[in-house]
Amino acid sequence: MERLVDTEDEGMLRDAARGFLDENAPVSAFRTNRDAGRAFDPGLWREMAQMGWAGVLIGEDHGGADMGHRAAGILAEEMGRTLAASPFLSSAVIAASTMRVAGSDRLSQIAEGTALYALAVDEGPKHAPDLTAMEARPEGNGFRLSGRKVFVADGASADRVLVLARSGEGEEGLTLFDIDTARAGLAHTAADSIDARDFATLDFENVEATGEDVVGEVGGGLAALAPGLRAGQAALAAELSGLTAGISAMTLGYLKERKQFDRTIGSFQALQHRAAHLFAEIEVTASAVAHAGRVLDHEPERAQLAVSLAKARATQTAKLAVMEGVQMHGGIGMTDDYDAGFFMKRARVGAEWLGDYGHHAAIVAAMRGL
Amino acid sequence: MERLVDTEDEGMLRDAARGFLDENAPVSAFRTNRDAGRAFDPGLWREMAQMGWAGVLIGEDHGGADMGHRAAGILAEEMGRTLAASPFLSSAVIAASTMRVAGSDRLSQIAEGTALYALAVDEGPKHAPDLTAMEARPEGNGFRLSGRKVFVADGASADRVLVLARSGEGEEGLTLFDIDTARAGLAHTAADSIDARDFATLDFENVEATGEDVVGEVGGGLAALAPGLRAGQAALAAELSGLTAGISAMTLGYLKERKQFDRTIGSFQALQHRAAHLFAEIEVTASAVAHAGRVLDHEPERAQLAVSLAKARATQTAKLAVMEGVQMHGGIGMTDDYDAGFFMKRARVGAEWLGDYGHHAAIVAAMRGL
Amino acid sequence: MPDRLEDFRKEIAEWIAENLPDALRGQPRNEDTICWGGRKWEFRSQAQKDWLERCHARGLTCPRWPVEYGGGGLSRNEEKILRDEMDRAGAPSPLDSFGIWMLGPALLQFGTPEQKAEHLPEITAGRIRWCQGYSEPGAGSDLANVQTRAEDMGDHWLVNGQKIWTSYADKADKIFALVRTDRDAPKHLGISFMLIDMETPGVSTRPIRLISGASPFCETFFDNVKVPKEGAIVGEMNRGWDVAKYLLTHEREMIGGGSGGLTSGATLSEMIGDMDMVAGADPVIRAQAMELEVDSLAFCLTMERYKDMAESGAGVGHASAMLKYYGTELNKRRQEIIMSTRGSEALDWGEGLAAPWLRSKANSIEGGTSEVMLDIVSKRVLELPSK
Amino acid sequence: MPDRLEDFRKEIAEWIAENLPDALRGQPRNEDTICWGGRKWEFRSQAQKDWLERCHARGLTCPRWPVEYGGGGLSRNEEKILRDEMDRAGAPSPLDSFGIWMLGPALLQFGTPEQKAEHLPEITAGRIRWCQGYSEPGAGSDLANVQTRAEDMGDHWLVNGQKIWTSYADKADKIFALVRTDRDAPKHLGISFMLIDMETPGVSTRPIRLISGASPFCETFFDNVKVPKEGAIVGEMNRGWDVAKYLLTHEREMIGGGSGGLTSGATLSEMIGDMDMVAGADPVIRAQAMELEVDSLAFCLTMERYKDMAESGAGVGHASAMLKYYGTELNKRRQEIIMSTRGSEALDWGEGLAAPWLRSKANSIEGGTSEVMLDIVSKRVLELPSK
Repeated sequence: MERLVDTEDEGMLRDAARGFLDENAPVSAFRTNRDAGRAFDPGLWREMAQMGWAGVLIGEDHGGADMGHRAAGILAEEMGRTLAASPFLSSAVIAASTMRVAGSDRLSQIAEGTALYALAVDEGPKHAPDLTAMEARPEGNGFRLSGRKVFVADGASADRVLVLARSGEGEEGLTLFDIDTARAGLAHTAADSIDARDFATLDFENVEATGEDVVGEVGGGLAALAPGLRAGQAALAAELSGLTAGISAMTLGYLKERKQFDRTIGSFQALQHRAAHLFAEIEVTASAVAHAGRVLDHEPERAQLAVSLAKARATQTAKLAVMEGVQMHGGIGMTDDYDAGFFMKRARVGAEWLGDYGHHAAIVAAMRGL
Repeated sequence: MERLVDTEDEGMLRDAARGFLDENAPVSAFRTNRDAGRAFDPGLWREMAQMGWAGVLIGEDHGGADMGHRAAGILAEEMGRTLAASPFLSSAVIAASTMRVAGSDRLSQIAEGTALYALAVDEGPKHAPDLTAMEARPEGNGFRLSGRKVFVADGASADRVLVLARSGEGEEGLTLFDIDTARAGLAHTAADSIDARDFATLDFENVEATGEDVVGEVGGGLAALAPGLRAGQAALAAELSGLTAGISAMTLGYLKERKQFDRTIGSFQALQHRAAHLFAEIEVTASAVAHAGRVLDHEPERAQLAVSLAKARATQTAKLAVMEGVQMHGGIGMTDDYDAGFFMKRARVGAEWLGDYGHHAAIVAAMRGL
Repeated sequence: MPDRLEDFRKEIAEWIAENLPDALRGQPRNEDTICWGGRKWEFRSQAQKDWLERCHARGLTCPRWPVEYGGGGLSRNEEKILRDEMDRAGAPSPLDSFGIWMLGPALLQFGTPEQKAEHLPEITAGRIRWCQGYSEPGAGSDLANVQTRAEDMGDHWLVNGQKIWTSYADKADKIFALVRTDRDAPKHLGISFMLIDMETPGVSTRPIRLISGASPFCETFFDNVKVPKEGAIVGEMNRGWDVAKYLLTHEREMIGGGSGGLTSGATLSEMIGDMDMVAGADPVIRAQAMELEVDSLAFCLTMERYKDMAESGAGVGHASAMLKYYGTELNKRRQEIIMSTRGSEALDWGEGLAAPWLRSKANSIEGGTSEVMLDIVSKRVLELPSK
Repeated sequence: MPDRLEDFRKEIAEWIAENLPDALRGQPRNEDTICWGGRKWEFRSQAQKDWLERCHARGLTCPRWPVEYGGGGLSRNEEKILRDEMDRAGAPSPLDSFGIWMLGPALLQFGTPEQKAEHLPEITAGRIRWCQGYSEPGAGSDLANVQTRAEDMGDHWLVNGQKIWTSYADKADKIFALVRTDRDAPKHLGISFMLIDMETPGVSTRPIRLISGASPFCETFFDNVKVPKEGAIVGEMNRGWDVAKYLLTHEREMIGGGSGGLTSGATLSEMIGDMDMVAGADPVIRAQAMELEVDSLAFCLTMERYKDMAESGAGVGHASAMLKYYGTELNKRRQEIIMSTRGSEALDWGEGLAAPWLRSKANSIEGGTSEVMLDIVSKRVLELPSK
């Protein structure tokens, strides 16, 4: 397995991504999107796709760049740093990883950036795939799907949706479907999400699904979903790690510049120690995030521990970073004119999406015998 | 109900107790006891009894001073401040409160300080009266007790022991007995406790108990124990609150005196903020402790929430205070020649005894509908 | 209790029973029911108007102020009884204002007889609404770093500069502001406490949008604003810092007591619902909620104990900074726990949970940051050395 | 990998297979198995003695030191291979000593040819055991505040003063100590790095008992100790601070890496047993244990990542202070959780849980306090300003 530091190729990818995003998707671009009520900028996504980002996890035979999960994490980190919004996680990471294992012929569309996917798993306020209740009622050679999915990222803008539904009892009773969002009986309601991105509630009423729509095996939904879910969790952890770097850099800059009581506030030891502690947490989290990417690339079947570790750590560190960021900025950090609040809101959404801290910490504890 | 501040009488009691303990039981006296392998100084206990402390919760008809639970808490606080070791909690608080409700004729001996009691409840590493397994097998007009009790405070030095045993199924199947520790079949093993006090394991092998030995009703053991347990928990919380005051005063003194880098270390802002935070925790805990005493005095039947709140808070604050105390003292605080370690060890014992943080926080949460 | 006080209780209870409009009884206290008064004020109802006028006539908008300014002239004990009886009857406060809370006390302490006669009756009657102009972009925690300057132009001051965090500046008639009247004096000196009419040409305001949404806060700009010298400065010229310091205590108590919301309103269990249902068996959230509940209850008792201490005459002094610190940090924890318990559901603005969560982040900034509170405790209460 | 290194690996693996006594294979590393050497050393077994002598003869007690002083003259890569093969064979370290870790590197960097020739061979052979004399009662975190003084008496130094926290001073043959040789110079100047034989009249030691029980630490007293001038000072006179600073880095790495014990030894689940059985369903302890496990694993990966960074030539610099801080705080948390999970059972000294718990409290003090580490990170890594 490669080391936990960036390889030369990864360093170049990171520099290129940073250069592109600083130029084309700085935080001010996120503000523009938000004020326009737009979850992401389709033009920006086209450019990302042209650079190969949409196909980062797709084999060259389907037109992908096949750079691997650590590379996908580096892209997610850089996007997190400037809060660049795009369908990257939903389509290029989650859907691509799922479909690749399932051997779908839609991979080339994903690699092109033309197929936008959403993942519809959760039905309650917490991530819990095994609690799926949505009905997949057998009918003829296929199924009829009925029920409600909530907190579906990119659910209002996606062309297709991966949806987990119950075709039988227990953990073996779940099936994953790949459904066109235009299909009859499927309706979406866009949420007014605090991070100004596209999250939606999807209502299924007797939506038709044929055998061709099944991803993987009937009853093997959790297994079919696992590669995509793990990849998404790792990439989301990377995004949060990048977000943390972004807000922290902003905060450190402020600490070095802002004067109160005739002193730079960064010279106050109480703030210094808190900043140093945050640095420690950031470094520790960065290791877990890099490690998750490496394990996904080299031992994907053993990646759950590494992925849950990364998501748990990244969630907590981002929370600390945004809270310290707003507090250390004082009043200005509370204003909407300033960017700090954007980081806080996205960190909260990232904390819940694909499993919160307790969800992943429990997985880590269980796998470690606690 | 009286206010949460000391009344005039209470202020006088506190001053008197402090004066007496500073003179007769400073921390150095605790060290002398420890080095001599003595859990407490019987002479000191006689003097305490003469001042009415042993009878603080006993009615005047039995020779007690009947000062109430807040007063008992003030005495416990002051004892905690100098780590004064005595049978106060076991005999004058727990046994006295239990026996008073049960109407025992041994109250006057407790008030005199001549009867030393221990409370034997726990059988595992955590406080859990309802999990009592010790057998009380009916025989003739009485019972035979068999089983093991652990973590029995003053268990090696007590003349009598209050022991909870199982005479039937479920919560209604527990009975409390008042047993002479010299009775046949009862053996004790003194623990080498980190706080150098008397904790013992008690082994019961077919120990005879007559109907006269039952405290309260057969099958009503939990109810019979409740007044004593609550009183003990509140007084232990008070002791921990006093202990916290003791180590914190020592730490603040050191912060004002110790010089490093040509500055008094108390001038470093990072330490100042931690000291100020500790002060806040101390003040918040002090309120909960005072309140528990007041509620026990005025609405004893509704005291559990107040008592558990006090014990939970006092446990956490003491832990913070001793950890900050040792860390802020640096190397010297780690040496046995210095007193800080004594506070840390007693705080740990006090954290476990009569229910740990989680035990009491769970009670608070349940009673508040969480 | 002395007979005189018992008589007062009876008398005031009867007065309330007769005068309090039924429509106002037991209303929740919020932006829709509060009466702020002022030139631009539009009463929410005839009942609100009646209640203000009746209370004012009886001196109950400012019960402890002297009768000559429209106050009630009540003693401390009488005021306590009044509050008890108002609470018992479910009566709303007839009038809230920064004039009552802040400018009034400052004028009573530092004002000239003319200033008192001019401003206090307007405040007690609810005719003039005041706002406070202390903070500036460069003067947050370091309030003494005031840059807004007032130049002496003979018969008037010429004021230029910018204030920030002026609550309701867009709705206020007048502002009491800290301005620099001596640019050469050391920081804390050279500042004066000045009264300025918001309708003076050159004064403008701009609302501040917070990360949690719309807010009552404004930026206030002074662009060559001419303030007549007569009665413009409260207290001594260049000693406005003394006035501000005196008032900071008032503000701190307001925020410390008010923001927690721990005793009033919904309990934590009501806010987060059934934990088993919502957050499952997650021990992390459960532990955090348990710890919060323990700390919240103990903090409520602490506010009570401090009140007892103050009332028993022992005084709490700078230790009140501890209450501000602890209460606001507690509220932030509370909001975090509500958000994580409610999960993805809470992430929609429409659910109404995100705004109070985000707003709570300001609790530990406004009215003196947590860091400033900890500095006060360590220096003034613990008396830790400065070097 | 170059052929030369592959050859070396084969050669060293064969050598170990031939020379490592079976009795030493796979032994746990602890006070009973470590070989410290020195005049007073009594070997635990013939095997221990044989292993030391064979390794010394092959230059493997100090593999990277020059061959002329009894070292192995190995390159960085060769040393890594040696360590791999030793680990693979379950071989113990043949010799541990402060001479190897600290004095040796100091002499190699700052020593005269005579000093190197005199001391290094004694260290590599395990004939002389050194201890370190830096800290004093008044010089803890502020190490430069050295008060032990050495007066120039012509042919010798006259040393008076007291050192504290000198590990194994009662078992050491010689001490390298910071002493003040110029009382008028500013603090960091005027200090020299001096070598003193512990058998010199006037040197005495007293063991320090810790709150956790017996310890290797001592106080060391110097009462009119005469130190011959020849070769007594390492580096420049009055510039001992430079030598000490150079070595502090070494010490920090030792403690940071060693104290955590997170990758080696028992896992948390082994230490606390079945949580359901022991602590019941207490969500507070459960949440703490889960959080600790998450942070511990991520910290292990961080040590690995930092090693990768160092090996890739990127360097970690002052950020290593972060590892010391985080690792020691983590270990304190770990010990706290073990204690609370095991409940009353852990409160008996005899259970063997209390001593490591109490001992862990020193982790964040020794080798630079957590506070000093945070200062280093904020000033050197984050480059926060000093005013």
